[in-house]
Amino acid sequence: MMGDAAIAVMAAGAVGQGGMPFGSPLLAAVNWQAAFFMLFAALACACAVAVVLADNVVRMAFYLVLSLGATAGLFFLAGADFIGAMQLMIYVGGTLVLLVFGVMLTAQAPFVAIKPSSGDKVLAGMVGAALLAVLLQAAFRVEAWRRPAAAAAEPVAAAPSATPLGMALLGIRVDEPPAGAVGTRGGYLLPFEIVSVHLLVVLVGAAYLARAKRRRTPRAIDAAASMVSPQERVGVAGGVPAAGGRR
Amino acid sequence: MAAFLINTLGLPDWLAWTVTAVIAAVLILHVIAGGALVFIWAERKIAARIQDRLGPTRTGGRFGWLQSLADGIKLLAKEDLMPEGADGLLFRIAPYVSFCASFCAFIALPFAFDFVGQRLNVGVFFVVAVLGLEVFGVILAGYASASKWSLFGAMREAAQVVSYEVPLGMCVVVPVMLAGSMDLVTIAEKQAGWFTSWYLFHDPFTFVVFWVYVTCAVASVNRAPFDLAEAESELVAGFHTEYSGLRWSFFFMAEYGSMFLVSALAAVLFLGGWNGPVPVARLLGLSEGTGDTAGYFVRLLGCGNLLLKATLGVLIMMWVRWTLPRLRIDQVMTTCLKYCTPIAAAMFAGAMLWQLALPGGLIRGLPSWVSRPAGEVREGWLEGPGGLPAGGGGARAASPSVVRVMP
Amino acid sequence: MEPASQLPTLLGLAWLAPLLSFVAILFFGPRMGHHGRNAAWVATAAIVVSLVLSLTALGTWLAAHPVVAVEHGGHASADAGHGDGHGAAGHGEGHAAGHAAGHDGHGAGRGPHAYAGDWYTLYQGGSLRLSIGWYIDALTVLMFVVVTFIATCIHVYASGYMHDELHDVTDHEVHLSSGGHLHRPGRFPRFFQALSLFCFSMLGIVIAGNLAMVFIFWELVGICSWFLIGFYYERKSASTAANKAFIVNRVGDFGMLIGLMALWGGLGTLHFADVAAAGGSRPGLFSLVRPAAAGHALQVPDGMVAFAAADEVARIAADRTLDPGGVDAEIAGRVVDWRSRGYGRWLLFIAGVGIFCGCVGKSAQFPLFVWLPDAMEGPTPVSALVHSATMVAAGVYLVGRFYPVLTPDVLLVIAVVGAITLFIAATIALVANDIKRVLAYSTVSQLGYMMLALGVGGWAAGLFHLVTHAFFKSLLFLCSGSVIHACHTNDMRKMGGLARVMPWTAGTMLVGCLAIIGAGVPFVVGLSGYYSKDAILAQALSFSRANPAWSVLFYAVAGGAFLTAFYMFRLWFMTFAGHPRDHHVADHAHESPRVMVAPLVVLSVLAVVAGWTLPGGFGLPNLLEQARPSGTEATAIGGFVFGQVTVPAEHESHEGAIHVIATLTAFCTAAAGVLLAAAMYLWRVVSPETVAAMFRPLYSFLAHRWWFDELYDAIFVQPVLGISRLASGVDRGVIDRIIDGVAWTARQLAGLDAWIDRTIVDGLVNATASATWTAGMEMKKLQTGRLRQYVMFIVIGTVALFVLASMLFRSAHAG
Amino acid sequence: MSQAVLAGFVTAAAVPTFAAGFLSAPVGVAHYLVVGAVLFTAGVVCMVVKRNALGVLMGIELVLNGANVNFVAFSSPDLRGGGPPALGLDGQAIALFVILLAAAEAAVALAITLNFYNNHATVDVDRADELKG
Repeated sequence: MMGDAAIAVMAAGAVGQGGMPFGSPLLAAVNWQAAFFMLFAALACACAVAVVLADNVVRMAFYLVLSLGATAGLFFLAGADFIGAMQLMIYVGGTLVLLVFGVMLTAQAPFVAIKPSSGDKVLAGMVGAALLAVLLQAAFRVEAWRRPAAAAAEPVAAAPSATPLGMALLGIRVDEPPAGAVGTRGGYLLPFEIVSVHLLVVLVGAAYLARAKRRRTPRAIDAAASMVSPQERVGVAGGVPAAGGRR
Repeated sequence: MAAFLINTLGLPDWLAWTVTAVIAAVLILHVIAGGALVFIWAERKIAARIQDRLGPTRTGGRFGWLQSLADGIKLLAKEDLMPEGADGLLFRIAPYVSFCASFCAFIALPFAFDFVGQRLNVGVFFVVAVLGLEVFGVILAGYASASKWSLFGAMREAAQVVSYEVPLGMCVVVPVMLAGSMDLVTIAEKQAGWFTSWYLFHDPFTFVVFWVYVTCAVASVNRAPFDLAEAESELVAGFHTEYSGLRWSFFFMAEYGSMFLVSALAAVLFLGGWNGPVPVARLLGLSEGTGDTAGYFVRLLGCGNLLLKATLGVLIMMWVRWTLPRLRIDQVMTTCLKYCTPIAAAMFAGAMLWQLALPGGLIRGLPSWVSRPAGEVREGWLEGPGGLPAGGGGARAASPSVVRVMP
Repeated sequence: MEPASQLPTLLGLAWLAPLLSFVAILFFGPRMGHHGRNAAWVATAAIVVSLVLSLTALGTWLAAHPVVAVEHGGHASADAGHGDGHGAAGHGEGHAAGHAAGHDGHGAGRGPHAYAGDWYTLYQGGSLRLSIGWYIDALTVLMFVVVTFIATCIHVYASGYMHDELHDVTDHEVHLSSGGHLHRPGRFPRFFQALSLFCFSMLGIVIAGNLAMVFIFWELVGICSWFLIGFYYERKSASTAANKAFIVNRVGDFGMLIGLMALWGGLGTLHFADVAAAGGSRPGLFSLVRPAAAGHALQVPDGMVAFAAADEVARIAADRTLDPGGVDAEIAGRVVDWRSRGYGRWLLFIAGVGIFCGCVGKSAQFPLFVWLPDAMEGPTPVSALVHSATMVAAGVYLVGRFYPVLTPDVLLVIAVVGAITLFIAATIALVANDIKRVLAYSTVSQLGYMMLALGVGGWAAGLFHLVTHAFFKSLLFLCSGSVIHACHTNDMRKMGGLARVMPWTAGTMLVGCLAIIGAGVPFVVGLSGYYSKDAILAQALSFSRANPAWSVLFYAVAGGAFLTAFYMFRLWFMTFAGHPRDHHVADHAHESPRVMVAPLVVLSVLAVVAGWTLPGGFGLPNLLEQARPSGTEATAIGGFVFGQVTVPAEHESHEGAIHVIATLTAFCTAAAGVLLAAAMYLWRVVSPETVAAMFRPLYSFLAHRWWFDELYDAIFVQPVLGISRLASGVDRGVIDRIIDGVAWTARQLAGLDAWIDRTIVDGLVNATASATWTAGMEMKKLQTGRLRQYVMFIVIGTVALFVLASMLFRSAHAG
Repeated sequence: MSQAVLAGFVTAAAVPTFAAGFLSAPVGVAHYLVVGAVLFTAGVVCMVVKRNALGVLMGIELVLNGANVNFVAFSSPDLRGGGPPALGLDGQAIALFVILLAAAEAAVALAITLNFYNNHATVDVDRADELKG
């Protein structure tokens, strides 16, 4: 019935009759899920755009964190609470490290903001606009996506998705198949293992790549040292020439 | 509570939900703020006692129990300074970020059976994740306030927290595994009964894990001996060197809030949550599940239980802080990577094997009417066609017909 | 033990052992010790194994067929019956012959005991069957023993003689264009390798069961001789001699091929003995030519008759087109008539002469003897083994083996050729100064003796001489080898007085000389040569008695005996007696090592005793008698080419009159020759120089070997050279011009093609390449290495694709 | 009386009509897709614009996140009005893997950036053009 009310209200708004519609049905018509969605979506999009617009790395990282957090909120709204928590934990954690590196590597003046040329900006803007247009018209192309069935109006009991997900990662499917799914769906045991091994390998490889090497120029020694203990790095950061010796 | 509003006061449900949320938020806020006041006062007294001093004595008559309030007023009155060349936005936002983090973590924390801001299916996960966000504020503060001391502190904090989240997560996973759910409420319910059914005493591994958790928790909230972020002997005041006034107090509230939070989490995960050492309610024949007044009474009792345990944890942290000297950064890292992580991992494996070998607690043979209902003993991932835990699967997933094992 | 099954096995193994060592040395020779030192042991071991096996075979044979004194006349039948008892074990001809012998009362009854069979059939097509088989009788066994024994001695000798080859050799007889001498690594293993192969081939000839196999190993022996003569192939003379020997032998083998074809065309088989084939035994050559039905009398076989009377056969076939079955019957009926009309005798004659041509080539008879003296270029052991004892004997052996098929005409030819050969060779030997050449010519003349003996019907005498000669001639060669080894020269004029320095050599060589001249106490005892030569003389005498027209043969033999005695003792006196003529030759002359002396002693002993016949009748002649072909005991009268020829039976020559005369003649001629030689070269009562000056033209004629080489050079070589010169002129003048023209044209075309290729094709390719290059250079500007630009490209591309897709599939979505 | 209070509160709030209509429209998959599109585009533009390697990295994170939003949206049953979701749990699993791999990618990318910084003493990706043709 909320959906009907909403449609009625929209009709009223459309004809624009009366600046002040009668309140009670109006507010009753407010779909709180939609409202929260709007809130989080707006936050996510705004912060994403802010990431693009910001020049300071640290600020970029900050906006990124906000955007990702908002996205996590969207996930919670969509009933994927496990994914949301994952988002918070991993993405935000990863971005935290990103932030730390940003601070470490660009703390001193010349590196805080490496500004692109305005031409790049314009071009990127045009390209981005084109891409966005394409994606949007793709998003609105399918009718069924645009608006859920009327039954969606009353909030569906959010099914806890963590357990089935965990079972699926163990290779057991306990969730009901999606619309029009045919045949049996395998679990994710193998991908799960592969991903775990992959993570391990990545960690080892990253540790190898970023290990402290002997450098010929003192500049690089600082850079390497900055890995192991941040404070020394920052300590010498002040007196560092902008253009470090390349190799 | 929302149900109470809707049914008895006849409010429209949107309003009822809103009011409920507001009330919960306010309660949590007061828990944090008031807790902070109390804890600051307590810390000063404890520190004084440990250092063989008196500590605050005058303000508010005996014991100086109004000292914190006075400090609060002073802080409110203080000028809010911002150093030259600071990144204004970040500088201003940073304290709120920290505070928001530790505040949001409270959402999923159950104080009693139904006393929870939002019962989340992945509560533990949520709490740990959000708690990890707190460090953002610190780093932002350290960076924004264009000061080497602050930056040092922030960097140390970042390294420390990021490192300690690993063993912390491992420790947290153990009770989750035992309970078969990440829902904090479920986990607490699983520990109902005598104190023997607490996960602390579930088996030797959990017992060890608890202490590892304590260590990691202390480290992840930057309490001594891990408080390198604000090492007043080396860095003036660490990341909040440049802060003053209300923003500074926000940092402190965030710190005490997260202290309380990790303690409460420890209580829920290992110490039976709101279940007292003795199942008083059950002995009285009362049930917390019922919505009537008796139920509320039992819940309030449980709430008291939890607050007690959490406070105890906080006090222990203070005790530790004023007892142990501060570690060096490399010692901190060594503790994390060379001791906590391997131990936690081994304990996790051990607990898992224990669960496989003899499910249920370490101490058996208590009379069944005091020990947990038999049904819960064998409850776990290993049971049933789908291996579904009671708290996890839900009605949708229960039917074995949809169980498919990956070929 | 059963000889029929044992003999082929023993002799076959004895035959294959050298092949084994050949293969071994061929593959592993250089690795056998330092410079292949042990190859000598391998080869020697192999040949010793063969010797032992052959002796075992001989023992087996003697156990089966005891040698008894030859009795003539009536006892023959009983003997035949006795032999029959043993012959029953044998099959093929031996058996049939035994029966036949048993039935006709005449002394011609004793057929040979022979075992024949095939190991492996190479080719079976129609009536022709080429196979590896055996034909074993007393002669085979005897030859096996002789060959392997001499080969053993010579292997031992050679392992000492060839030790120069053990290290790098500087050949002083090869003068390089640079003026220096050739310096080459030693070829010790190769020598023994060739030696082993030669033994294998020689034994193959001996054991061969059919003419095809004989021919195969005949050629193998030839190639071995080529290897060995040309062992020092860097020396012009050696390579020339090797080629000469080979080519001359080809001439003879051509005739042999003709003979083979005649036999095959006429008789359809090349087997000596009957072949046990499916559906009864197919008759072999011997039983075809001398059918048992005809009492082993020689007659033109039916096959040859029909073959020669081809036109008659064709007419009969034309008449009897209606019932082809009757044709054979009628032919069979008409054959006797045709034979009486002389059909096919020419064919038989040609067959015999052809086979004899092969023997002429191989054992250096009159027209083709020129290669043998030159063959002395090879190492002395080779001369001893190949060119005195065994290979040259192969010809004589083949004639002996083939004897039953030879008609009186052929025999006469053989005798005449032998006489000419022995006389010419002897005369040349008179004046030769090269010690090895003297021996070589004496070999030729002795071979002439054998041929003559065979020709005049002395089958046993010829082969007897073959065996004894093998012994003493190899002895002589080895002695000369030891002398050369000591003096490092072949020239007898540089030698003299060596008896003091090398007594063993001198003694053994003296024995050899005495043996070859047939010295002995008349009617009492003598060296081996005494018996064999007497037999030959006697047979020649009886032959000349039988048909006086050819009494010259006897005189040739007698004169030959005189000449032999003269030149042999001339050789011995010049070498060993008197005083050294060349001091620095005499000074470092020395006795040869033991390993070389031992064979000399052994051989000299044999040269003495080989001819003796023990009181029990045991002796070579009687052993040979066992192998005498059927029907050759009787006196044969025939001949249509040179008029009538009578080949007297051999046992007639044993009658007192002839025998006494022959013995006395032999003794006197020999003594005369020795005395003359002593007078000229020992006591110097007559100076050879004055004699030479007296008969200057004759001397030079002889010294130039009757101008034979020059003659052949003029007759054959020069014309051939002229023709080839002409041919090469034509080749150069005409054909090369044409080819050059073609080549020039092709070259021009190729140049044109190359131009097209370079300008057009390459141009195209290069154009493509450069286009690609420039394109790449342009494209690479696109790769700026700037990350962000790439991202931009990706995005733009994505958008473009998306728009494109949505345009294309608009209808699908609309629907 | 509560109704009256409510009415007064609402009139005081004076929510504009279009906002009400906007808010009252039930959320569908498309809404999420829009968010995902915006995040994605922002990430791409970020990758294109930023000369700072870390900026590029953040752009990548944003892109992956936008994709994740879509996956989750398609996997959610709520957005389909209770009907069976398009992807079901698979969407969430994929999103999970995407997050994990994103973490891995971040680790490696950071290590590479650090190396780059060690060698070039800067994090300006435009300076990394050794590979240009």
